[in-house]
Parts: sequence; structure tokens; C-alpha cells
Amino acid sequence: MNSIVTAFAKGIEKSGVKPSMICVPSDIPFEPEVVDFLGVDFFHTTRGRAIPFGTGLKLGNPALKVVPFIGDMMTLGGNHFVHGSRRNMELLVICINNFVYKKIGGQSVPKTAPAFSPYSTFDEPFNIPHLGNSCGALYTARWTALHIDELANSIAEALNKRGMSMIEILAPGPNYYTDIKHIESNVLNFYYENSVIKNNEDPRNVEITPEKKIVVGKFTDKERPTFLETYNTQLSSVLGDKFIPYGCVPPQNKSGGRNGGD
Amino acid sequence: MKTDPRAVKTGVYYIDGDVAAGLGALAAGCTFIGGYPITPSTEAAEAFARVAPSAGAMFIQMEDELGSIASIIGAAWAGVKSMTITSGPGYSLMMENIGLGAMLETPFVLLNIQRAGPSTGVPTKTGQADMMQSRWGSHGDYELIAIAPDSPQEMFDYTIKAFNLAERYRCPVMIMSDECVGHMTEKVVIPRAEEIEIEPRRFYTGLPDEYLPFKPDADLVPKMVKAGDGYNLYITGLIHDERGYPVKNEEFKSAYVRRLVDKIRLNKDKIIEIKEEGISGAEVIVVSYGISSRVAVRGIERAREKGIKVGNLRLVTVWPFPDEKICELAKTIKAFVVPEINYGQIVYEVDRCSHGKANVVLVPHGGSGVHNPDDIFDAIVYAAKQEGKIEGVVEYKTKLEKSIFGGGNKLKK
Amino acid sequence: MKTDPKGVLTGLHRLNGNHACAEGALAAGCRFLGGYPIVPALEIYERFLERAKQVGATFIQMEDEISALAAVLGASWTGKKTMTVTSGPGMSLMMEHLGLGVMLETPCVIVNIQRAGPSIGIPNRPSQGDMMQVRWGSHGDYEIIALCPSSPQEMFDCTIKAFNLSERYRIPVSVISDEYVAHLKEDVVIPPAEEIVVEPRRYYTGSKDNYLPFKRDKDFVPRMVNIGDGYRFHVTGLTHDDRGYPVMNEECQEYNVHPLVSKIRNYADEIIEIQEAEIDDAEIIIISYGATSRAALKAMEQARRSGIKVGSLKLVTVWPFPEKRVGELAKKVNAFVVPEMNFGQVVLEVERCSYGNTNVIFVPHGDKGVENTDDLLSAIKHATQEKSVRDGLIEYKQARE
Amino acid sequence: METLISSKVQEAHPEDPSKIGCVHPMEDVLRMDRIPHIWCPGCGIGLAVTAFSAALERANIDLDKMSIVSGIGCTGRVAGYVKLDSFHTTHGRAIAFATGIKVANPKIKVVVFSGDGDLIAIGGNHFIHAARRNIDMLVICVNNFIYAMTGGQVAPTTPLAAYATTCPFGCVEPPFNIPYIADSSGAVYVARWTTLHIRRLSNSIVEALNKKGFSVIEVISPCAQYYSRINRLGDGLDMMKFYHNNSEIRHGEDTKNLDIGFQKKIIVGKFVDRERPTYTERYNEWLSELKGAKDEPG
Repeated sequence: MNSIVTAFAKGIEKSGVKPSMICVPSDIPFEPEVVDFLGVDFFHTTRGRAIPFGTGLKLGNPALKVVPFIGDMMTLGGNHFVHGSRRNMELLVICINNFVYKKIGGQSVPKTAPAFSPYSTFDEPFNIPHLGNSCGALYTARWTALHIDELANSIAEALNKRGMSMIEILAPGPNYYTDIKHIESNVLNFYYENSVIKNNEDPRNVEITPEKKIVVGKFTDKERPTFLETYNTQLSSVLGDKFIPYGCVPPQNKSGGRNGGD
Repeated sequence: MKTDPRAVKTGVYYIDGDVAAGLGALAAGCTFIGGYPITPSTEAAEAFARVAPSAGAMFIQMEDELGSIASIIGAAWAGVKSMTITSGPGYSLMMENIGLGAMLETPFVLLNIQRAGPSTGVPTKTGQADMMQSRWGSHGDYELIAIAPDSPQEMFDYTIKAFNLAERYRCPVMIMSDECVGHMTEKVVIPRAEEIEIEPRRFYTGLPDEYLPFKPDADLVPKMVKAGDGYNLYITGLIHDERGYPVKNEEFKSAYVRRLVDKIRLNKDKIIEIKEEGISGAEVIVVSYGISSRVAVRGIERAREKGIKVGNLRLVTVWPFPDEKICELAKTIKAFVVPEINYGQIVYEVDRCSHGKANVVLVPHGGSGVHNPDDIFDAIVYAAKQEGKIEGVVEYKTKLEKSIFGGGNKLKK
Repeated sequence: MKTDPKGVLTGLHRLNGNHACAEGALAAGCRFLGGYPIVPALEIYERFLERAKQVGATFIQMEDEISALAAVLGASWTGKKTMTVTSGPGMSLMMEHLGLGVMLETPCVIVNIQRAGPSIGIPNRPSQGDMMQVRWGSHGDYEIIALCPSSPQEMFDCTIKAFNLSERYRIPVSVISDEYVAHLKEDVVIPPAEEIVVEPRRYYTGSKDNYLPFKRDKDFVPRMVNIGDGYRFHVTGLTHDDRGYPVMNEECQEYNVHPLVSKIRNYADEIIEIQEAEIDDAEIIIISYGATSRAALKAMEQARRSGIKVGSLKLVTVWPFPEKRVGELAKKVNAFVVPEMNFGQVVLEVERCSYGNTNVIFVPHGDKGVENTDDLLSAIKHATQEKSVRDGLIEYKQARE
Repeated sequence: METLISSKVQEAHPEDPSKIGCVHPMEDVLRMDRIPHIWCPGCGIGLAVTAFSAALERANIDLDKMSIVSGIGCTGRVAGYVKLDSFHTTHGRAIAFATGIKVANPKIKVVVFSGDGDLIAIGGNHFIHAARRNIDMLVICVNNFIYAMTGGQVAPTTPLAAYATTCPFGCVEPPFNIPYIADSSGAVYVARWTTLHIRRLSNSIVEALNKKGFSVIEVISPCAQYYSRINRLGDGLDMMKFYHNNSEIRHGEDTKNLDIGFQKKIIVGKFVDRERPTYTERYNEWLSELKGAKDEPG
């Protein structure tokens, strides 16, 4: 988790986005110190609901940059992910995936997850970048907790992307229903030996299976009007002058606040 | 504070309760509704969707009810007034996030147009069986406010009131209406914007560095800021301290959750609104809410013609429940008669608060329709005749029940 | 009916409450667990999955709690005994399907290991904040059965009992425990399989053409068949008639839903199990359930030693609530003391059923540890000083350091 | 207890099929005592049911060992009219309910028959997860581009700029490409037909019924009462004419090219047909790995 935070902080810095404009709805409980360090607004929501919570934040104040952190690997929140992608809601979804096969690349690896991690041992995982891409997400990438620089670049890039972006991070991260003690220490070593960078790979081919090495990289980067852009275009074409475009004027800052003067 | 004139469609209308609620939300300054279609509440969403674009507001149809409620909590933290609209089954799905709303002390309004249940039940017909759910449906301890309007005009007025209460006490407010009121078409008068008083959000105005998101004022309600204003918020659904940071010690849990419940319990007198008529000198009082209160009037009138002194007590705010009021009245009367479109929910509260001082007669109705006023009349007559004390809720056997399950005793315990 | 011996691990074991619950389920013949992992109920999954391979049970981890209960209801119609396990937040998500289970009259067991709430609360601390939720949490009218074990042995027994009640009344039954009991390790005696009586499913045995899925017996409980037995039946969550076909009118609503309520209310006496101790001469009775009854019994003994006549009424079934018994006792005693790990839930029922005949003192419990009796003892002392019956609850305020 | 039903209940539902006075050729698989059905004139769901019934007769499957599960909505009522062990469940949860049936008793053949709003909007999560797990079931998704039962709200399949009651000024969200999402989440059989292609649809259902794994068939269907009326597209027959003129059969087309625009070309056909181990197979493998011997599932 620490390495992801580092990458996130670097990414924010590189992107030029002001940290105070970033909101992180998450179903993983961050440490307060981490949030303090990042300087973002943090919302720990119910399991799986970070994306709709983020949708509300974004539509409530379209000036915000919303970065939902998903720790449940699309189990509870899968539906919100596919619908967010379809709408092209302006969110950067960071999906922490701590699933590792018992055997990958012909090599035996300690079972990282007990039977009750988000996937049980006899379950197969999603190919999350492919799922996101098929539903309409603009930007899909996957990195492991080792690829900090690449991850930071990806985050910086995706933060400035207009539309739904998704970065999957393979990490032995604390998942809030698995105990940290289950996570064996040599997972990082395993990532090192078993991952291969292939940028622009067709997301179809990046599934994680026991036979193949884990493909990481930036897979897709498309352009498409965002939800609010489509909304404003469609409604002004139908309603004309009667329509008040949504989110174009930043809402009045009644509470004062630290950014009040900007 | 006055409301935004763009959002008020001043005039006299002939509309149904759902539409009135949609227009009421807009008039109250609500600029974000996340919803999911469910009979019989869709008209409210449709009405809002029609008027929203020309008032700078947004309606988004989310993928499900879980998403709807999560999105409106998010929107509330982004600084706007938000609402969702649903009915029984959708309401059940929202339970987890209602707890989140209570925990994060998020002001929002939830409109539940009740239908006959359980499960899918009868989607197009009325019921009042979600009343206890609105109080107890989410896990853990919390308190919230529930309002039961009984006409389209009230749907408009009380939607505005609901937003005001939500902002005032920073808690979710439920509008527990029902299909009859939702689909009833009546005259609705929408006043001019200057006449609509709305409660502003309790924004923090002090020094940014001294802001503590969950530090309560004297009335136990903390002040809010908006996301993105540079306060570096840490907001969690875990039990947290004044800074919002999670804590894991039990003593703090008690203190925190105690404040969550006390901010409603101790401000109860300011929140509760009841309408009473003919109470003084009454021997029987009919306690009702929502559509049942309109049906009850007919039964009460008939009983009065017969010379029975009947009082009419209507709960406008059902939660928090007016414990003391009922307790006082119980000492002066023979019995309460409680007509509800369910098999006994609020009647248990009446029973509890009457402390054995007055008899309590339930006139049940399974839903999918409203009471036959004759049943209410009969129950009043029965209650007035009864001399001794009867322990527990007396369940009146309605004509409908007798016609289906056979005659038998008029009353059953 | 006797149970399948494969699932019974006869002998004396040292188990925590969660493991005892899994053993109870297997002993009762449960062969399908659908769930979604949540603290503090994890060990039940682990135990069940570990034992699944020995007894030929099926396990599925669904994508969320909503689908977990849906899958359990579906599986129940194949003829298996089924269960799901969760905690507060999961329970909230299950609320819609609790209603479906009631409407389809599907037997299954829902184990809720309560944790501190609301919302995410504190995942690994005990609480009893979901007591009213289990009764009222789904929309529409229904009645439910909820059992509240207070020790690992009771977790075992109550789980079996829950399966039996669910088959008998064709209703989802909740075992509503808490984190303290779930993680408490104690001796559990598992009897030989012959001694475990399990309620058989109420199967329909008549001819195939005459089967009506919701034709009720005299006790309002209809009979079931399995999917795949060739009955070609239809069931729906809509208000339905005997055939299971939807009918959208007032009469059918009454015809369908009133029995759902009556089948529990009218048989409450058969369902209710309470344990009384030292009631006969008691002036003060502690009414408790679940983990708090451990403190209650201790407090009772301590108070007796200091000369106060205290009795204990322990609710094993919290729902349906033992209205009659509490009403009777209210006339005899000076006060009820009700400790709960919440801010007042079941105590409201106690208040209701005492009809102004006795004082009801509510003790928010658990701050000083679940088995700590300080607050209870001082509440009892307080109760002895109370001369008249007051209106409403008396809430005991803890002295804060 | 029967006599206790008031006369009104009985009147509302004539129980005697002879009153209707006809013997339907598909009487064997339809509940004739529930006919007439609730669907509006011009609706395509009946055609989908006809194709399904025809397929059942040809699929060579023991109908007693078959179960059909529906959610809520117009198509959700299908379970009530098909004479199998049928379940009408809650909104969006048909697949989850069916998963329970299938996993608990793998001998049962399970079909989920529901609408787009039910399966893809609120039930989207169960859809993608059941596909990921490869639960052996057939999902027939009738897509009429709108929530019809509740009166014409926008659905996640409503084409951009089409009108709906909650989008009174045109839909602002791009629709799902259902075959693509089914494919990407792991379905083994994916096809799409319109209600015009009733014979091909029926063949497809037969094929999918005999396929092991998660199969999805999308059926594009007219909603004359809401979608067509709100968007002024004429009645059911006009929609059928539209399908006739604008649909193109392209078997094996890459699923990413299957988007449907407002009154644009509809590509139909069978797109995916592959093999993957099902959930039950993997579960059994896991059991035998641990136990050293294959166990009878469930």
C-alpha cells in the first residue's frame, strides 16, 4: 500500500492538479496520516460504493477531480464500474487487486489469499482492463506495486484525462476482509519475476491466468465526450436558451474555505 | 434564507402527489436527484427531470438503488442539496447507505412512496408497512426523521420541510408517503419564491486550520464544509472522533453514537409536528398518519354523530415518535384507535407509550387498498364501550378479513 | 427425523462461537452455504469450507450479500438446507431478499454476527445494534424468528434449532449473535448423530396435478416440493394466490399476507424459548439476551449475595417477543433491568409489554467489557430505591471517569 | 383454504382453460390457465417466448429437470407463463437466484429470462460475475431499450438521444453493447437476434441450451407502448419492418462492433462460441485436489 501511496503522490505532483481539488472516495480505509500527506479530501464509504459516491461528488461539484479507490476488486462494486464506464463519468478508478494465482508461469507460488479473499480459490478473476474497455472506459492500465514510476506516470496522465479512466494495481495490499498476516512476503518478488510490460496491448489478451506472465502496461487511451459534455450538448440542442448548462459555472463558494480566494 | 426563484414554479396546479414532491424538491433548492425507476414513485423523478435542466439542476438515473443513494450522499458532500426517490424494494436496498448517511451526518432527503409488500407485493397499490423499516432498517444505532404527508399539497410543503430539517440536523430525512397520496391528483398551490423559507447549510466559517468535521455545536450538530475546499477532509463510515479519524476504542464508540442518537432525541420537541383536533374531553383518540388519516376522518365523523367523543391525532412527523404526548393523553382517555395499512407497526409505539393507561385498538389493513371507514367506526364504538383495561394491542378484525377467513369473534387477541 | 451422521462431529471440542455455528449447521444437515466474506463472521466460512469436502456440502462465494441471500433462497428450493452468514453491513444489503424469503416462504438460516455500527462502525467489536433491524428491516409486513445465542455451545444448539424452526414454519430464521460470542472459545459438546433431531421439510405428497405451492395447511404453513421433481410450479414475490399466480387486489393481499403474519403470531408460544433463573421470589428481573446475558447472570449472583432478590429472564428467541410472560412478570416485580449493547432496542419491547406496571431501567452495556457487571449492579441498586412506577424508560447513566 | 378465496379473486382469474375455448399447440410448455398474458399489443416478448417454447420442444431436454427464473419487469413475467419450475424473483437478482439453484443442484438446467433493465442495469453485477464464474445457465435478455413496466424510463440500453420519460430531452448516456460486455466478462456463448428472426432465435436457443457454461442471447424486441410511442416510431409492425430492413446477420463478428445507435443498423448473429471450465467443474476439481478423490458435487 505504501508504494501505491508514493506513486499516487508523485502522480498528483506530475499532473499539476491541485491536491485540494482531488477527492478520494474509497472502500479501503486509508490511514489518516496518508490522507494528510496527500492533501486530498478522503471519504471512506460502504463496501463497493466508492464509484457512485464519486459520481455524486463529481456531479455535485464538476470542478472536483474524483479518484475512487476500489479495494473489492469489482465484487460488490462491479455494476457501478461498468455503468460508470458506460456513462464516461469523469472519474479515475484505481482498483487494487491482491489476487494471485496459486501457480503462474509454471511456478509454484504461495497462495496469497485465503479462501475468502474477494475471490475464492476456485474462482477465476476478471480481466478488469478488458471489462472496463468493453464498457467504454477511455483509459485502461495495469501495474504492480513494483512499477512505481510507471504507475505514477499513469496516474498523472489519467488525472488529466477527460472521462473514465481505470488503473488496476496488483498489490499485496491490505484488503479489509483479509488479514494482513495471510499475505506472504515473497509476493513482491513474484511480481518481479512474473510480470512483463506490454504497452498498447489489446486488453483482450491481458487476462491473468496460471499459464501466462502477468501483462502490465498502459493498454488503451481513447477520446469520447464525457457524461457532462454529452448531457450539455444534448439538452442545449433540444432546449436551446431555456437550458442552463450544468457544471460550466463553478458553484458559488459559500463556505469560504481555503480555496475561497482562487 | 430565501430559495432560488428559478426553481419555483409559482402557480396553482392540479397535479398528483409525486409531481408535487418533485416540484417541492426543486423549490427547496435541491439540485441533484439520483434515482432508479420503481413504481409508484417514478412520476416524481419524471417531474424533476422535466424541470431540472431549466433550473440548473440535474437528474441522473443510476444503475440501481444502491448507486442512487451513494451518489446523493456524495453530492451532498460536494455541497449541493440532494434527494433520491424510491419505493419499498428499493428502500430495502438502500439500507446500508442510509446507515452511512447517518454516520457521516449527511443531509439528504429520501422520498419513499410506499406500496403493498412484502417483497414485490402489489407494485401499483398502496401500503404503509415500511414505517418501522424507516426507523430500524439499517444496522446499528441511529436516529432519523420521518414525515408522512397526506395530500399532494403536503407533499410539496413537507418536501421543503424535509430539506430544511435535513440541513438543520444534518441527518437523512425520510418522506414516508404512500401510493395513494403519490397518485392522488388535487389542487396544489406553489407560492412565490419569496415566501419559501429554506434552511441554509450549516457551513463552517472559522479558521480553516481549526476546522474539525465532527465537532458539534451546542445543539450536538456539527458544521459542514464542501469537498474540494482545501480542508483535507478525512471522512469515514468507521466510528470516528471529531477530526473524522477512525478510533477503535469502545468508550469512544459510545460517546460518538450517543451523540448521533441524542442530536435527534434531545431536539425532539423542535422536530415533532402533530395535528390534533377535538382532543380535549375525548374518550377515544384516533392516531393516524398519511393516507389513513384521511380515511379515518370519515369514521370519526360517524362516531361523533353517534355521540361518541372522538379526538383526532395525526402524526406528521412519525419519527421521532411523540412519546410524551401519547403518554399524557393515555391518562385522560379510554382508548387509542390506530388505523394503519399494515398488520401493526406504529400501533406498537402507541401501545408502548400508553403504559397500560389506555387500551390500544389496531385496525389493520393488508395494503393494496385503504380502510373501509366502517371498520374504523366500528373500532371506535368498540373502544368507547370497553370498560376494563386490556393488556396488549387489540387487533380489530376487519370486514375484509372476515369475508376471507370467515367470521369468528369480532376481535381477537 | 434423524440427521445425517456425516455432518456430526460427535465429542467434546474446544471451539469458538463461529466454529460452533458451522458445526451446528452441518449437524443440522445444512449442505449449501452462499455468502460474502465479512468480519467478524469469517471463521464460519473457513470452517464450513474446510468441512465441505468431508460431507459433500456446496459452497459459493457470491459477489455481494444481495446475491448471497438470493442464491441461498434459490438453493433452498432444490431441497437442500441452506444458510448464509453475515454481519451488520451485509445484513442491511440482504434486507430486500429477507422479504423475498418471507414471501416465497423459503426455509433458510441467516447468521448475523453483530458488530459495532452504524455503517462500517468498528468491524471487530461486539454490539447488539441489529436487533430491531432483523424484525423490521425489510419493507412490508412480515414476522420473523430470531434466536440469540450467548455461548459457543448455544451457537451450536441455536443453529440446529434455527434450521428446525425454518423448516417447520417455512420462514428465514436469523441466528443473531455478536462478535463477542463468535470469538469466544469454550467447550462445546456435540452429541451423537442419533440424538440430534432435525425437522424434516414439509413436503407435499399428493398427486402432481393437484399441487398448489401456497395452499396452506391448518397452521397456515404451505407445503413444498423440490425443483426438478416434475411439479412445474410457479412462485412469485408478487402478492399471489394458492397457485402462486399474482393477483393484484385487496382481497388477495389480505389472503396472502395476513397468514404470513399469523403463522408466527398464532404459534408464538410454541416458538418462544426463554430461560428463567431465580424468578420466583425476585423483586428485580434482569431481561437479557446474547452475550449480555452472561453479565446478567453474574450480576444476578452478585446481587443475591448482597441480599437483593434478583432474577434473570434470558431471551433465547428474541423474535417473536415473549409478550405474555413479560406482561405477567411486570405485575410481580419492582423493576426490569435491561442491559443491551445498543442505545435502546429490545428494551422498548419490554417497556411496551410491562403496561406501566413496573419500572423499566435500560442499561447501555458493554463499555467496560461485555462481562463487566458494575453498571448492572449499580442499576439494580438504583432500581431498589425507585418507589413509584415512572412513565417511560429510565435510562441508567454511567458514571464516566 | 381454497374456498376461502373470495369470489372476486376467482373472477379475476378464470381458472378453467375451457372458458378460453382453445387448445394451444404449445400447451405443454405454457401455463394456459394464465393466458391472456399482460403484454401490450405490438410487444415482442411474446415472440421471444414462442421461440423459447419451440426450442424447448426441440432441445431434447427433460422439462421436469428444468427451471426458469425471471426478475422484475415486462420480460420478468415470462416465468409466470412458462410451464416449468418457474421463479419470479426480485428486481435484478434473477441470475443470483439461479446461481443458487444451479450450484446446489447441478442436474437442473437453469434458464434466466429477463429484460435489459433487470439484467444489465440493476443486475449488471450478477451478470458479469456469473459470466466470470461461468455458471452453467442460459440467459435470454430481451432488450426493448426502455423500462416498460414502470412506464418508459431511460435504460442503460436506450440509444443516445432517444427519448424516455426520465430523459424528456433525449437520452444523454451511451448504451451498453450487451454482447461485448458478456464476451469480456467470460460468457461462452453470445448471440443476438431480433424478434423478427424467430426461427434463427429458436435455433440459437436450442444450441445454447445444449452448451455447457454461461450463454447469453440478446433479443431485440419492440416496445410499441413506450419506446416506439415516445420516439414516434410507429407500432410493433413498423418496428418489425425496421428490423427487416436494418438488421444484418454477421456470424462471428467481433463483439466490439456491435453497438446499436438510435434507429441504426442492428448486427445480429452468433458472435462467441468457446469452451471454458464451469464453476461446478472447478469446484469439483478443487474438492478432489484436497481430498484426493472426486466427490459427487452437492
